Amino acid sequence: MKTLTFLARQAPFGSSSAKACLDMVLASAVFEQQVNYVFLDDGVWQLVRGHAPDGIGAKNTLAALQALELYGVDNVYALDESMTERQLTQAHLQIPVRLCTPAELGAMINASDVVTAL
Amino acid sequence: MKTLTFLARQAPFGSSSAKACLDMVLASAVFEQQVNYVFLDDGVWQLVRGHAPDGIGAKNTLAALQALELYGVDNVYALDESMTERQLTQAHLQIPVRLCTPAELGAMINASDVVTAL
Amino acid sequence: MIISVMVTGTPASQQSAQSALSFCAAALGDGHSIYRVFFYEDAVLIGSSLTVTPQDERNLNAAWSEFIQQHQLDAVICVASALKRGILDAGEAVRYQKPAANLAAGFDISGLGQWVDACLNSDRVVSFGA
Amino acid sequence: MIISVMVTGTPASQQSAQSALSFCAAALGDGHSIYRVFFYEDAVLIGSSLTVTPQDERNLNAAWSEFIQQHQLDAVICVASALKRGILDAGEAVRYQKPAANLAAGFDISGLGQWVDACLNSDRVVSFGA
Amino acid sequence: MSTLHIVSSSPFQTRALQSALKVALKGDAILLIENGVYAAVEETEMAQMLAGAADGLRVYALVEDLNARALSSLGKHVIKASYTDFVQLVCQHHNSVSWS
Amino acid sequence: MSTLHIVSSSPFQTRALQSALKVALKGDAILLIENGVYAAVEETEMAQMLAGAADGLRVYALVEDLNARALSSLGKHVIKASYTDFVQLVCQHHNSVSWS
Repeated sequence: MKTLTFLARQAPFGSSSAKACLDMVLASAVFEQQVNYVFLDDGVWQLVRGHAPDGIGAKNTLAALQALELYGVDNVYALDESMTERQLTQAHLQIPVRLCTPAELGAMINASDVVTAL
Repeated sequence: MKTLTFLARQAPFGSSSAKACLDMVLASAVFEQQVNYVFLDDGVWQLVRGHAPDGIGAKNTLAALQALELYGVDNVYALDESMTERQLTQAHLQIPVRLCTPAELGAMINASDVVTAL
Repeated sequence: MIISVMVTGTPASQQSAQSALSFCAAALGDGHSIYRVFFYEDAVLIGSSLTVTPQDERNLNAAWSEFIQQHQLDAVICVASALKRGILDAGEAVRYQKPAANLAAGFDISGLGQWVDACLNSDRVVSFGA
Repeated sequence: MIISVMVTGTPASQQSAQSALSFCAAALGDGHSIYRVFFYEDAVLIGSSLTVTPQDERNLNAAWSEFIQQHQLDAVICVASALKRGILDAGEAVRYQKPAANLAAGFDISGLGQWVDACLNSDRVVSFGA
Repeated sequence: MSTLHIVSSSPFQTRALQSALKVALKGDAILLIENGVYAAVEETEMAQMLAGAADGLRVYALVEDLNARALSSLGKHVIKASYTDFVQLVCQHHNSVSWS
Repeated sequence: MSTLHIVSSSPFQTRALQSALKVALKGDAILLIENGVYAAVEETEMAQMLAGAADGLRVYALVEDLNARALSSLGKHVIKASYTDFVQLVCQHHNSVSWS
C-alpha cells in the first residue's frame, strides 16, 4: 500500500480542477491505497456548504465529498492559513475536516509516496 | 476608423497568449484601424531582447515585434510600474516603447472603442 | 445595441464559454442583437462535434450549437486556432489530407479579420477569457 | 529508476506538454525507464490526429506520437477527459455513434485506474500541469 | 466615457483584480464574475483592497456566480447583478476590459 | 525523505511559489520551470521572497526556460539546472509536488 496525497488548490466551478482532483482521490480509494486529501489555497472554497451551481451549468460535488467516508477516505485536511485568510471556519464547511499547519502539511508531503496537486 | 487597444498581460512562451495578442494586433493593423499595443503585468517580459526559445520548442516573436512599425503600429506602450517591479528598463527591450502610468493607461482605455486583454 | 462577443477559454475546463452563453442569452432577451460570436484560442474546441458528455453533466458544446442555430447567429471559429487544436471543417480536412472533419453544426471557420470586422460593426464587444 | 509522468496542461496553449516531452527524453537518455505517461484533463488533446501546425512552428502532437512509438512507451489518454473534449478512438466513436474517430497512433484510451497503477508501480511520479 | 472592468479570476490566486483597480478611473465600474466573485466576500484582505480602491468606482458581483459558490456575506459596497444587469452594464459603459 | 517542489507559474501572476515556500521543509528543493523561472531574476520582490525563504532550501532554475526568456541576471542563490539535472533531482528526492 502506498500513501497518495492530493492537494486541491483551486476554487470550484471556475475550472474543472476541483472535479479532476476528486476523481483521482476516488480512483485511488478504489485501489485501497492510503489517501490524504488536503484542501489549501482557493481549494478550501470547495468545502463551503450550500453550493448551488445550477445557474452556471455546473455540477454540485458536495454530495461526492460526503461520500468520501464510504470510500474509506478518512484523512481529509484543510490548511489553517488558507481558511483564515478567507474568513472561513469549520462552521462554513459541508464536511468535517482536520485543520493542519503549513509545517504539518510539509511533513505529510514528505511522508507520501506520490503527491498530486490539482 | 476605430481605436482598438490591446493589453498584453502574459509572459511569453509559458502560454500562447502573447502570440494570440500579437496576431490580433497585426490583423487590426491590416484593417487600418488605430491600434494601441500596451504591455503590462507579465506582458512586459515579451519585450525583453535576446529570447532564445528553440530549447523549449517555441517560436521567437521578437522579429514580429520589430515589424510592427511596418504594419503602421506606432503606439506601443509599457506600463511603468510593471517594468519597475521586474527591474526592467528600456535598455533591456528589443524595441523602443513609450512608458505610461496607470492613470495614462486608464485614460487610453476610456478613449478606446474596443479593448482586448490577452 | 449591436453586440459582439469573443470567447478564449477552454470549454471543458474553464467557465468562460458557459458565461459567454449566458451573457448572449441575456443580451438577446434584453432586446439587443448579436453581430458575431468569435471563438479564439482554446475556445475553438466548442466547435468539436465529437464531444460526449456524462449524462449528469451539461453538454456545453451541444448547448452552444443549438443556441447558435436557434437564433441564427454568426458564430466564427478562428481558423489558425482551430487547425492547431484539431478542429476541421470538411474543406480543411481535404486540404490538409486529414481523415475526418469534426466541426459541429452552426459554426463557421474563418480568419481573425472576422473579429476585426465585428469590432468595427458592433456598438459593444465583450470578451470571455481564459 | 522507474518513472511515470502525468500531463494536465493544454498542449496548444500551455508549455507543460512540451516540458513533459523534454523531461521524458532526458529521463530515457539518463538510463531510466518510463512506466507510463498519463494524459489527463486538457492534456488529452495531445492525442488528436487532426491537428495541423503552421510550417514554422513545432507540431507537438506529432512529436509526442513519434516519441511514444519510437520508444514503445505506454501512453494513456484518460477516457473521461477525452470524451468531454472530443478525443475518440474507433471503439468509442462506434459506441457513442459519432461520425469519426481522431485518436493518433501510439496512444491508448483508458481509465484513471491506469494512473493509480502507475503510481503503485513507479519509483517516481512527476506531474506537468496546467 | 467610462469603462466596465470585468474581473473573472480569484483575487487570492491571480493579480487580475489588482491590475484592474490600478488602471480603473473614477466613473468606471468593476464587475466580478466567475472566480472573481471571491473578491466580494466581506472582511478578507481582498475585500479591503476592493473597498479601499472603490472610491468613485461602483462594484458589482454576478449573482449566479455568487450563488453557485454559496457566497452570501458580501462587503457592503458590493452590488449584486444578474446576467441582464451584466448586459445593461455593458451597454451603459463606453467599452469593457476583461481581466482574467 | 525530502521533496522536490516544481514551480511552473510566474510569481508575479500566481501564488504557486508562495504556497510551495510555505510548506517546503529544510532539505527540500525548489525547481523553477516554465514561467516559474521569473522568480530567479535578481533584485525583484519575488527574488527577495525566495532568498528569504531559502534557508536550508536549495533553489534550481531550468536553463532551457531561462535561455528562452533571456534571463541572465539571477539571484546568487539560484543554481542552473539542465533537463538531465531535472531528472536527477527527481530521483534524488523521495517525491515531487508540481505547483502551477
